[in-house]
Amino acid sequence: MSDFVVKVGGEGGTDSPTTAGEFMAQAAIREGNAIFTMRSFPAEIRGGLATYSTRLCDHDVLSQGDRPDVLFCMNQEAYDKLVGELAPGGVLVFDTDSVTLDAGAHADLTLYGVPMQSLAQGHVGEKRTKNMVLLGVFSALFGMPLDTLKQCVRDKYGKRGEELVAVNHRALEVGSEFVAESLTKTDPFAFEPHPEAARRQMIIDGSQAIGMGALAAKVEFFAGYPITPATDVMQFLAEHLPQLGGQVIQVEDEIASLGACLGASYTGAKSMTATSGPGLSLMVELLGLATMVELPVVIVDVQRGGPSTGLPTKTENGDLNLAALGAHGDAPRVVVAPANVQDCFYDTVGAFNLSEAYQTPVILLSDQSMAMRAQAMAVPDMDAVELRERRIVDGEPGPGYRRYELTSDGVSAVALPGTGTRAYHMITGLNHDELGYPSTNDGPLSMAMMNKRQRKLDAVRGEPGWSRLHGPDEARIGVISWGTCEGAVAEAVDRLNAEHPEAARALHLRLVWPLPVEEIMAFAATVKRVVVVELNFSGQLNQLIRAETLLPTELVRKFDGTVFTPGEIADQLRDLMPEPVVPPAVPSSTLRRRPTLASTLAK
Amino acid sequence: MSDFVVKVGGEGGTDSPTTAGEFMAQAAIREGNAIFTMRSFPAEIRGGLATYSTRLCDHDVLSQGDRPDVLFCMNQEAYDKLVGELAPGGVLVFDTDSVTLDAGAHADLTLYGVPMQSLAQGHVGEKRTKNMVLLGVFSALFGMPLDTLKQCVRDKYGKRGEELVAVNHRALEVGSEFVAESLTKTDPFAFEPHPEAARRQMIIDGSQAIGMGALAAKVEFFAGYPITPATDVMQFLAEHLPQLGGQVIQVEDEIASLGACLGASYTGAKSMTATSGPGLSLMVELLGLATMVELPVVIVDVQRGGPSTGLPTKTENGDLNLAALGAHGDAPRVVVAPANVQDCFYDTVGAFNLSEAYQTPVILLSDQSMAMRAQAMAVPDMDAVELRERRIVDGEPGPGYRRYELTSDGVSAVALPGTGTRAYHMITGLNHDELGYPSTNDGPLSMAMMNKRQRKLDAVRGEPGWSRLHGPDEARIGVISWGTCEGAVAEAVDRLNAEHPEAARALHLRLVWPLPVEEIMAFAATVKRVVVVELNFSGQLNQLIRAETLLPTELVRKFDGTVFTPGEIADQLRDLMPEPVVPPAVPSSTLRRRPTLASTLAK
Amino acid sequence: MAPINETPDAAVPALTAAPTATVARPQPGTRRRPVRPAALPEVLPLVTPEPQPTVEPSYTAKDYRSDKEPIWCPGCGDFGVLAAVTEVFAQRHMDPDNTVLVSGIGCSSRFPTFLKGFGFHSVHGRALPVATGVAMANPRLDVVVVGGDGDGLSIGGGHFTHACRRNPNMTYLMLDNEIYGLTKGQVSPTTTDLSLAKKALTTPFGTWEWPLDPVSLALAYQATFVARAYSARKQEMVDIIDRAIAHDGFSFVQVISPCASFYNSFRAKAPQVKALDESHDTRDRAAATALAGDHAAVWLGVFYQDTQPTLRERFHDLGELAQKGREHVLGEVFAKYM
Amino acid sequence: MAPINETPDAAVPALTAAPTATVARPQPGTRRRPVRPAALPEVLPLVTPEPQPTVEPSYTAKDYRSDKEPIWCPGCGDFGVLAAVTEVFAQRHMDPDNTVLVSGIGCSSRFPTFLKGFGFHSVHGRALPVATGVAMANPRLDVVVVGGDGDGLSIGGGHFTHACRRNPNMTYLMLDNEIYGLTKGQVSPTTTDLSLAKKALTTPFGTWEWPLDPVSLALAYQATFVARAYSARKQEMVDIIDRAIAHDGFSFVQVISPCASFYNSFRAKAPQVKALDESHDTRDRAAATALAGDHAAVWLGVFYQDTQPTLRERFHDLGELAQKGREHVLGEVFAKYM
Ligand SMILES: Cc1ncc(C[n+]2csc(CCOP(=O)(O)OP(=O)(O)O)c2C)c(N)n1
Ligand SMILES: Cc1ncc(C[n+]2csc(CCOP(=O)(O)OP(=O)(O)O)c2C)c(N)n1
Ligand code: SF4
Ligand code: SF4
Ligand SMILES: [Mg+2]
Ligand SMILES: [Mg+2]
Repeated sequence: MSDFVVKVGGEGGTDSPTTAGEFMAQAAIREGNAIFTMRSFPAEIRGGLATYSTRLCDHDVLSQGDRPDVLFCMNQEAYDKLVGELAPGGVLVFDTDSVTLDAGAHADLTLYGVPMQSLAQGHVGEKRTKNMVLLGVFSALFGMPLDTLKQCVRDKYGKRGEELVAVNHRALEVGSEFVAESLTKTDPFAFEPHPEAARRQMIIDGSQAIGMGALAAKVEFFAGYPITPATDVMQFLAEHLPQLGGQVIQVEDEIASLGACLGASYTGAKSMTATSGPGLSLMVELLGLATMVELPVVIVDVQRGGPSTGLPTKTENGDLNLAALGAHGDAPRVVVAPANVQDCFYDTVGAFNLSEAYQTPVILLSDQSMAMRAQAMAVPDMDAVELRERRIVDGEPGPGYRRYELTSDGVSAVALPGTGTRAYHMITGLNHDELGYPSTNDGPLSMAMMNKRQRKLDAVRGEPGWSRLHGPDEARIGVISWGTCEGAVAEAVDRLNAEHPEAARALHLRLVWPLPVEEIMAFAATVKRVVVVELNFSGQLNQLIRAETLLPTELVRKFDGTVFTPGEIADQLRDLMPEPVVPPAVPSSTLRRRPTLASTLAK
Repeated sequence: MSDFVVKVGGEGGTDSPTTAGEFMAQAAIREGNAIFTMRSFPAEIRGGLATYSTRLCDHDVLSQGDRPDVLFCMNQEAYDKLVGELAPGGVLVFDTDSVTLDAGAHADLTLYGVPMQSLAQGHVGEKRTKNMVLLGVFSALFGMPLDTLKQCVRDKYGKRGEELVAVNHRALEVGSEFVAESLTKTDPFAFEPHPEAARRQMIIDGSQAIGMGALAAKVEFFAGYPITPATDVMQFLAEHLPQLGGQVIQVEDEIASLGACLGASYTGAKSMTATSGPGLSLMVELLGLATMVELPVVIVDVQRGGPSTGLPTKTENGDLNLAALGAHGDAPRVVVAPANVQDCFYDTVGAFNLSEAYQTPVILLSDQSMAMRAQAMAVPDMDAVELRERRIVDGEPGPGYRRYELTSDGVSAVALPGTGTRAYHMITGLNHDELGYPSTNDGPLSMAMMNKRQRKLDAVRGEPGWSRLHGPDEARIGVISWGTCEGAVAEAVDRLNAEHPEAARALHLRLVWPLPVEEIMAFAATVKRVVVVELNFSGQLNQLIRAETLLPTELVRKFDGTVFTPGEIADQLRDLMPEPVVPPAVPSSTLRRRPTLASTLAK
Repeated sequence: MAPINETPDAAVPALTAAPTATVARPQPGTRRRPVRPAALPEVLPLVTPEPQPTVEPSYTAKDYRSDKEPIWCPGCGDFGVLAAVTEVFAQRHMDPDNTVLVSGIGCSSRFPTFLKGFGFHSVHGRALPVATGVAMANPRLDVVVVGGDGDGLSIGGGHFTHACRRNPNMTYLMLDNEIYGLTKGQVSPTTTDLSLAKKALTTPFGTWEWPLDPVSLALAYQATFVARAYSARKQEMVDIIDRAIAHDGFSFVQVISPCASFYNSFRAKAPQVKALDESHDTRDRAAATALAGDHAAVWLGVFYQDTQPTLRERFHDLGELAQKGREHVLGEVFAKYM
Repeated sequence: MAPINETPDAAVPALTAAPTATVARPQPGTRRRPVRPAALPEVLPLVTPEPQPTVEPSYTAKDYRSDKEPIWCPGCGDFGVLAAVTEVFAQRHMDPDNTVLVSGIGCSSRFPTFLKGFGFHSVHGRALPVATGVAMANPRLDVVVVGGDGDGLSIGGGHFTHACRRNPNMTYLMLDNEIYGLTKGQVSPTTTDLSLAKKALTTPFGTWEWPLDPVSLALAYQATFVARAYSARKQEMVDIIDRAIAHDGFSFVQVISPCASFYNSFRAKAPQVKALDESHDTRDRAAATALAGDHAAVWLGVFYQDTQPTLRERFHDLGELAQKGREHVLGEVFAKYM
């Protein structure tokens, strides 16, 4: 079994460490391994330190891992800033042309010096191939087949001419040959190719997956305004949606984005926008309108570090309060949160389904880490993807048409303009009667309408398939998480269970609002202590859970702009582990269990 | 002891029932009574049914009471819509010229028919004096001294000429004489004048009180955008602030309002804006900025019925979620909520004090009912009003000046531009270092800054004087409330205690965020069951309390756009009353008690 | 917007329109984009064509009214606009099933309530973005936006700019009463009279802010149809609104519509308003701009009109461009990322 | 804004300014307000006058730089603007203690970071409202707003309008690169070149939206000082910015400042830019408007300048009006409600 993390660091503009990392990841996939990548950018617009880290694993991988085992430093800044991250016993590969090591340090590391710069310049004749030389070194040192890397290069650059391919191939060879001639491998890390296990997979990041999910859900209209790290979603759709007959427009601000989506949705079009925290803040008034007029719309929020402009290139799961409760008055809406790139695809489809079926805005909370992270994903089987549609009036319902009929499930059929229904009516953000007309002096009616809107949400609470369990059926500690933490939580739980049987289990929620209270209670009944793990300051999900369940939860949080490692979570859970004495108060078997998707995780 | 509610209803534009009600209230004050008024407006811009109700009470009054005891109907619509509200055994006075009674109904009521229209037209010669004729009738039927009413009329219209006064006096007499000649009093309601107890008091509504509070706090800058029911605050300040040397500007939208306030605050000016729910929704992004750059600013939100455009002329306490938690990322801020007109004054001063002392945005939640309600209030003793100021850099601190110095209380001294400090620095919504400069790659620093901001809020939690207790020291049921409900809760508690000793007590919070957890726990320890009473759909305070305390609270709520009556609360509390068996689990004496303002209520 | 009893591509003679030429705006250097031919595309990008219902030709103006009575004050200028709009709808045989009225918040924004058709009464200042979404997603709809001067120039002023330059196919009627009516009288960006401003609620000592002229702004924003009408001159208003609806692209009409309750300017306006001279060339943006800023009179009529590609055509083009030689099914998108 | 080493009321000869006349805009009927005399009030309404510190006369341009190195890409046009601004500050002997730089979000909005003085880096599009608050609350401060074309015309477009018509005393430099730089290249409201637009991230098939011209807009919004400069022509830029800061009221300068990374238009602009003719009358708004819309060249220089009451004077007046014969102490306010 092989499982190690390789990180490459260098100057963003010139060294292109990201390209090296991407090829590494792609080759690993083709060799039947699993990957989990992370990127980081400098604060400068151009230049500065960029990093790319890839976990290479010949079995399924749940998280980015703990610390890098192998670090490639392409310049001094990378060495200075990153060498401290290396795991004990790790490997440092550095460019002897540009890195000066601290004298006497690193006794516990394996060091390989490579004159990357001179090899690229002198032997390949092209300074910019330094990252390819690095890849050649990687190939020879850790056993990544060079031909696979070469094929990746050909697939990417082939259409730009044989010369470009040749020079990059040459650089790969130069790197690889340097290792053969000048280095002796002394470290234990080895990549294990399993080409027989390789499946044809896409390598995509979270934003591309969201875009694909929207296409799969048959999105028809997208309006947006650029903002880091959400622009990629618009960029993806701008490239692909027009070809499938839909429209993408960049408008003047986020208020206009959501406004245009509501207008489009009013005509029956599936509509979506994507933004980050500051944009979501600006949308609050129109979000309330969406709930009030009961228009479907999907709002993607790729969360970044807050509050305010905060940490635009860092990650956080800190927009839950705003997404769930940010409204004047009570404006029930749905919030879902994928946990990985694959979820980004399927949960976007799910978001459209909930939105259209319940005629409600749905906010999908992704985050910077998911947006920046490439993962491998099997091509979706579109026949297995169910799409749900809006309840539409067909034919002419006659003059008494009630747009907001007080039905038992809260959902009323919609007459769309221009479809020959002659069901003339208006929609308004004012309190209204069943016909849709303003009514601001009828208390019982306003209450009935408020209850109608909430009724829809209560039904959403029972929608299946929006959570995953991990670990044994009963355990001393039960972890509840949301957002990008799932993989690290799952690995931490595995580690604890390896230490003590039945130490921990986990429930990961992807439908975060309305809260699936029954499911949480059932889970809580199987554990001695409930711990909520999340990536924000105040424990936003934790507070919602406590308010709705009164469970005496513990909170494990992080808010420095980076994701959790499995080790960090495991450490904190160990501290919170209750004594293994009393069995759970309520026998778990007496509580109703809902079907979960535990088994689908990272398959 | 006299205590009854008089309601006047008529056509807003022509009958002017509001003017009649206002004179009634003013005269009652001059006769040493207490009042509690309520107004309602039609949805139409002009015309439609308007009502004014006044509770007249020769002892202190806490709420608007339950149902009207006496109803004056000036037109058919008033009769049709309002007669059902009358308390059993009530009195109906109607204009025989315009109202046709339902045949055979009202056996339980006392009926007085008065040809108001013809008396005004025929005997006074001016149709528009119908409301004065009504006041004359009121005077004679219920014992309000006619001279006092006459004096009120003179004080209001005197400067517009003797003729106007005379015609109105004539109308008062005509009404009064009609009663003497044509009616026999058969009902039990009687106003009891106590001119000896009369104090010189202001009669003001909540918005005027907020404006006065701002003046008292020495506000220097106000920027706003009109919105019902908050415009009155801007209107009051536009009239008075320039005379005291400050500035009021109507800007292009609510985003600009808060933006301009932050700019003004940056120069050291005490700044304020006022809006209602939709405007607060638009301010969310800049609210986050205010927290991040640590600028003091007071945002008044006069809440109306939501969500979305909702019920603009109705009331609700439904913006608490947004005020406390509406932000991307965690942006701690302060939320206070006055309970009555007097609070509107003192809590506005308090809001400025907290804002300046802690360099934080403070949201003050008033509501439509408080804005529309006139109450009597003693002229504030300005010597007793303490003002707190921003911690300012004096002199030249030198080049290393740290705007965001990580102090133990979280508060850092500010260097203001143009004051000769030469402490050049910048402020930004990005994460920043102690000097104020952007820092987006230093996790520990971002965490330290987040903790700094929270530290300030934790200190606010302990600020004294922001709550009131009502009822005995221990009780079976403990009611926690916020916003406009206090009076009705207090009366309900009194009624329950009259039925069973130690049945109920109440804790009313005016600092609603950060939540005073210790105080709530201490209160909870003195009761068997905690009930939260509030005026919104989801129980927003209730959820916050449950999340922070895990108390198994019950919720009593209302969300039809109107305020609670004491009777409604008492009924619901009776249903929730626990059996009077076990004493409270924790002896209350072991818990620390904080000084409260219980005794100041309605003084 | 084509009347629904004709096929959408047939040429529709506008009832009262002056000859509208396809005017190429000057295009030197790289500063301006080439003008596209004005022909309408046969295929619309997004919505599956629905059978176009036809309306009874017998529909009169009042048949276009809903059964709701306007809640405006007696004497409000908006009544006149409502009458004119229904008359235009009747004479153009508009199909209510195909008509969408979009508004923000304000007295004038209550407009959709009183008309037969589909109405979206959104929030303050956001009518134009909402209407842009409507018009893009279903280009066959007749979209009319109605709102106030505050709604459109104060809180919504940022959207007005971009609606004009995008040229979506819709008509925007700005009912300008120079005041905030619904909130009971505060100055608006168009308030011109200092003495009246002093009576406004939040400016008891007056305001000195320079008033904006909506027509000048629409011209600066490159709108392709710009006009001004006056609520008290009905037939003229009918003609202007008719031409606005007939226009292919974004048509803007400032309708001076005084507020009877808080800023009654009927008396002040009457002597100032004058119909634009017949000789005014509506293809001359510079002349239009000069007339809009003219202080000698408040000119009424169509200031400017030209034919430019609409948002709908642009997106059609974009779709065609996109579809040339590229993936058309989802599977091909997936394949690109393998 | 007066240089701080003179008393605020002294007349300051602008270093390079053309003669600035007090131009009365036409005022017929009730449509326009009377022009007030241009004298500055002696008493300022709000802030207690602080002693005005003087700056070392030896301050050179680089002394106005903070110790932060700009994080802009090599070749970014904004470097030139930074150099020009510090030079203007030096030649005007501006006091950093009295200077407030306000910005929104964008590459250009990082400006305050690199200058010595007080800086408020607010949020995207909101620099002008924030700056208005600064300028109103302390009228003695020298307020300079710096931001991008997206910041000022897209998300912040609604505020630009009202800042111009209010005429607060501040200078607004819009660093126009016709692109969103910070978010790595999307079209902005000023993007003119269709082929470049196609390389922008969110418009892979191009955009047809009509570009806005910031100078034309400022003129339509009734700004009292409107100019255009070009980052690659330093001395001219220095002169223009100097005159802008010297202007009493709202001064707007569009600075063409190309983005080296995502829309490098230095090459395209070079042959187009031309200095305005000496003969251009800066008191003629109509001529300025025509030149701004001219397609023959991208004119550089001061298009328009006139003297109008500033927001500060207006509020001073308002305060005086308010204080005449009315309550001046809180007690009198209370008394009014008894
Ligand atoms: C976000 C928000 N801010 C403020 C308001 C209050 N408001 C409603 S209508 C209006 C202005 C009305 O003026 P205008 O748009 O000119 O329309 P009119 O009533 O004059 O027709 C305002 C400020 C609101 N509804 N929403
Ligand atoms: C509310 C909000 N929306 C979007 C963004 C993302 N954003 C930051 S800067 C910017 C535009 C930058 O363009 P411009 O204003 O022209 O400045 P430049 O970088 O070109 O100097 C955008 C869209 C944001 N920070 N906040
Ligand atoms: S307030 Fe003015 S604009 Fe509104 S309905 Fe009344 S008259 Fe018309
Ligand atoms: S991206 Fe463009 S505007 Fe931004 S710093 Fe780089 S060159 Fe300048
Ligand atoms: Mg108006
Ligand atoms: Mg730009």
